[in-house]
Amino acid sequence: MAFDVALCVLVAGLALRLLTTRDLFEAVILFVSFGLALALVWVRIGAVDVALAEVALGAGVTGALLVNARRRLEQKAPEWLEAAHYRPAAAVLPALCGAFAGVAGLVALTAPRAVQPLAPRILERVPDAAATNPVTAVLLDFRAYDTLLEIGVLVAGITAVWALERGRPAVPPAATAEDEPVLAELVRWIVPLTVMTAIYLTWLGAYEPGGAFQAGALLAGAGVLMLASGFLRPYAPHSPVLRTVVAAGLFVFAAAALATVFAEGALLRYPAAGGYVWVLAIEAVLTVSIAAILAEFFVDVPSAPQQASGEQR
Amino acid sequence: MSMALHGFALFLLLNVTAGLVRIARGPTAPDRMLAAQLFGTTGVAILLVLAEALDVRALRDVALVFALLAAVLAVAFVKRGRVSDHARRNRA
Amino acid sequence: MSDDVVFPLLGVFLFGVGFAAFVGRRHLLWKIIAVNVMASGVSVLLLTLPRRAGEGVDPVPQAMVLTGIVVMVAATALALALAVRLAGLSPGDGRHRHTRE
Amino acid sequence: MSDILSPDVLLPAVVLVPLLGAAVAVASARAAAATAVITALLTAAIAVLLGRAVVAGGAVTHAAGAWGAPLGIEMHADGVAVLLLVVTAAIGICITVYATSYFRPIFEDEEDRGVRFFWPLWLLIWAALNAIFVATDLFNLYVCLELLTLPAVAMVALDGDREAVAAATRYLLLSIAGSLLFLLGVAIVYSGSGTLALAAIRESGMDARAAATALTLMTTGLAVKAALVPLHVWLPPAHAGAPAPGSAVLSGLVVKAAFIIVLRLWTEAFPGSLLAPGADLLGVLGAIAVLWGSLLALRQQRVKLVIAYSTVAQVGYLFLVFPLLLEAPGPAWSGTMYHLLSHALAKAALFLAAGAMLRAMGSDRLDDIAGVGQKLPMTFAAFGIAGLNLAGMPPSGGFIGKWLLLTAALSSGQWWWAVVIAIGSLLAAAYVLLVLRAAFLQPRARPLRHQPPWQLTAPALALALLSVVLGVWAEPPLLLLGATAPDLAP
Amino acid sequence: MMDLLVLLLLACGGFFFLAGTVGLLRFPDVLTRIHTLTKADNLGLGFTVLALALLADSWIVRAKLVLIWLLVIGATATTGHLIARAGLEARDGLEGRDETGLEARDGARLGAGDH
Repeated sequence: MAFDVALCVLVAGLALRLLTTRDLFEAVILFVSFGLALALVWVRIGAVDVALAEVALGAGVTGALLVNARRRLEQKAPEWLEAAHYRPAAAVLPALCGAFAGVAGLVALTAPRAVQPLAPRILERVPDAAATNPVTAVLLDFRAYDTLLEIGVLVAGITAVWALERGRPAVPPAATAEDEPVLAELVRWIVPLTVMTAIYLTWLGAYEPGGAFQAGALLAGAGVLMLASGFLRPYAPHSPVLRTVVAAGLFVFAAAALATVFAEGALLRYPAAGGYVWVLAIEAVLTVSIAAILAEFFVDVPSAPQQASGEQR
Repeated sequence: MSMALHGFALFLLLNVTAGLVRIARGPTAPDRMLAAQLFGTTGVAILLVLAEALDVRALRDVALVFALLAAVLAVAFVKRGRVSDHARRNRA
Repeated sequence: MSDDVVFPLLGVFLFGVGFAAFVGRRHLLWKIIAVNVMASGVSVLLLTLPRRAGEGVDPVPQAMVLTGIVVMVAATALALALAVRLAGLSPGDGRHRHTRE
Repeated sequence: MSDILSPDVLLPAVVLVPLLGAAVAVASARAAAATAVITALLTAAIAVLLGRAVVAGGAVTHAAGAWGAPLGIEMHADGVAVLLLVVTAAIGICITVYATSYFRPIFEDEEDRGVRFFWPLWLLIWAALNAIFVATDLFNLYVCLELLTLPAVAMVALDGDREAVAAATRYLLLSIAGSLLFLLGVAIVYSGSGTLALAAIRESGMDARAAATALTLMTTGLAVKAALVPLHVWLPPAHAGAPAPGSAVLSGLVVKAAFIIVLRLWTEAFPGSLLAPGADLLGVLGAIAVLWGSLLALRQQRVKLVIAYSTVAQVGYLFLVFPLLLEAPGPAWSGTMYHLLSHALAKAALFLAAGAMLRAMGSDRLDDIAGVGQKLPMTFAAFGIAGLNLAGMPPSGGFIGKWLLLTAALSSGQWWWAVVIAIGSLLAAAYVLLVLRAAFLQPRARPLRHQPPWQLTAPALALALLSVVLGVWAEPPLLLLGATAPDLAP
Repeated sequence: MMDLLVLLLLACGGFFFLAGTVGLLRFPDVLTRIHTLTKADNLGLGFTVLALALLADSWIVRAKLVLIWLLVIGATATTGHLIARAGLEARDGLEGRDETGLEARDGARLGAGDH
């Protein structure tokens, strides 16, 4: 269909420009646009859950992360923006790597599909799982163990970022509505709506596209909006509240896993009666933890404006 | 009607593709921000149209999320994208 | 029919250019962007390769891609934090622990 | 309700307990150290109990969510897995004890040494290692690898000097790229076989060309993480730059985890017929690694760098298994695993000893440790004993591993690998002696800046002695290994 | 009849989206581009939403459509305002306009890169 071809051309073009441009700010904007165009690809493929996550992350956290990182680089090391850093490596190796990937991909493209695919077998069993949305059923029931480890990855990421940012500067004073009347108005409307939508998406995840990741990423987007506009003061780097919220998702999920091992004889095998409640409870905690972690990535990577940058340390 | 909606979605996509040229051309950062903004609004429209055309309700939720977060990048850019004291000192 | 080819081709393309840019560009931020493009390519392939005409999308790759996206965000955030930290350190900073005179 | 000590509980618990510990350590900085010690003891106890259960009753499988493969994910603990879990537990206990003291500031200009981040990172790494050892599912392995990589990278950067941060950055980026190659392989396998369970891939009748492509992609991706020459460049600065307990985990265990996955892909997931073409290439790369890594280790001026380059060389030995497996599967398999286990213990001991030198002298340069051998007897005893392992001398576990590999090489008529093994051992002896010579034979001893407490010396010595125990008390482990030797019949 | 109306509304929407893009590409500077873009695109989205609202089968869907439209208007108005302020300073080239907390001049210049 023409739409799909046009979409693919658009995504491919965006990727090419994104990877070849020498302007960091352009790259940031292109990267966000690339993510949004990709979300349309997911829609066309029929992966609405993925589209939702891509949009929530791409429009909110990812772009903001890059904007911030760019600014900090300019502050700390303006020479990173100079020509020497843009010198490409010898062209042979990249060409080889690209060709290697291309050949591998083409082999994959032309190879026959599985004789006995997994999808029908999974879909057949979804009614026995703890959620009717097949994707949520896979994430929180069939392959819940993966999801548990993945929350571990997020916690590892934020711990790692914290470890790098030891002794980061004091947080800036909060902005007030007088400083930014227009922005304040927007925040006043958007944030409650975002929170409501996030709750809706968390609940919806059991039946339809949605769930903890999407809701968490959306919530994190609102957090980033408030942090960036200065209406939300970041928590002190190692505030017990923040750390507890960050760790809560992993703790609750792992504890549930251990409890089910004892009570039900298998890791994250939910009780026959209340599987749905378990999933919803876990998802609710995960949503909050994921949101806190993603927003905290934003706080930490760039942290607050520094008065005397460059001289510190 | 489905044909028309699909056609409209394609039109919007081509429209946004053309607009993206502004990202590459710049010349200033605000110009690029604008082009991203165009992508945001049109993206919402495309999602809504596809939701109707493909009869997938969930796409409206995607559009809703899109709309809710439309301002984040611009705010981050304006409030945190500004450049360092270092650059200012060099200029002085 | 062409539907079944065009998206996987896009996936291969994204992975290939991402890989080439990862090796070819020296600037750290572009390396970080390049791995993200590679990841997008893999995601497209994860979702489209197992697909057959006339079937819905397999939920298992969707779950895998969701997991992969979240993992990539964590990795990207860490990579950016490292890049920023690296930019703030001049050669020889903090080396006393290994080469105390 | 299940019995707490039944293997069906122990198997998932060996992953879940360190994860829970990590969550608590993240939430509370004050309780982090105590949490880590308790978690370490618990995890080690679980590993040992699981080991006993497997020795007594055979391999254990746990189906997460009770779905069973291919719908869900299974964990599987056989003889090899249990040996890996127990060795990891031994190293884990020692590292935990060591770290309670290592991060304490002793020099006047040291501020925050980041110990409160060390604990959660370390527990996450432990959880990831255990999860990898019992994994049976391709995508599960991918997630485990990421759970391993992120904290490992942070560990490298923990000390915060520029070289370490640069090394960590390079490690992370290469590692992500490697993960993505792996993931592309996963996509191809899933599309072609309709399953993610390792054992089921072989039976799925997957197209041979696609299988070979996927295997190539995944092996390349993992070779980055296992630091196989020529993808090893990130390793020495990263392992030398991390704080000593971190280096011990990274060099002793993290690198091996990637190798274990390669080995299991080649022997379990894909048919043996795919083995032949690539095996010699991997063997050649391994041989280059042995020689090149050892030669570079000889030229280093810092103890930690010597040990780090030695890791490049010792990883090379592991990859010699591929050309040997086809002709002499028994000794090749046992020898490689034996080498892996004893090297894990020895390498951890070496890094812990180097860390003790670093704390004692404020430097690990060969010039700066000149003549201090007698003042740090425990530390250098650990270094020397662990060094025996690298050189493959009896009665160490390294001797048995290398002996079996030599046997495999000679019995299959591939004498050239035997030559590589022999030269590599000689070179290893040389670089270990280089350090010992500096410490004992050079006269001008500086005063110790700090007498390392027992927490810094005992763990290193314990691990070094354990690597010898592995050499003396070899029969039970060898029996366990023999029972799990892969079946490569095409 | 209904279909015709929907098509008409879609055509109007398309027209305004097109106008927005043309404005973005052809207008001389940031400020004029902002004006055309925010207004035209919001109108385009408005007509599209109207068309879809006619096709929708429930009031919940219609409410959601309108909510999305209002959100986009709010977001573009705010960001347009912020970008305009940044763009204004980029054009005026004033030094250190710190009372607004903005130094977009630098952002603009760096953003312009090496073109």
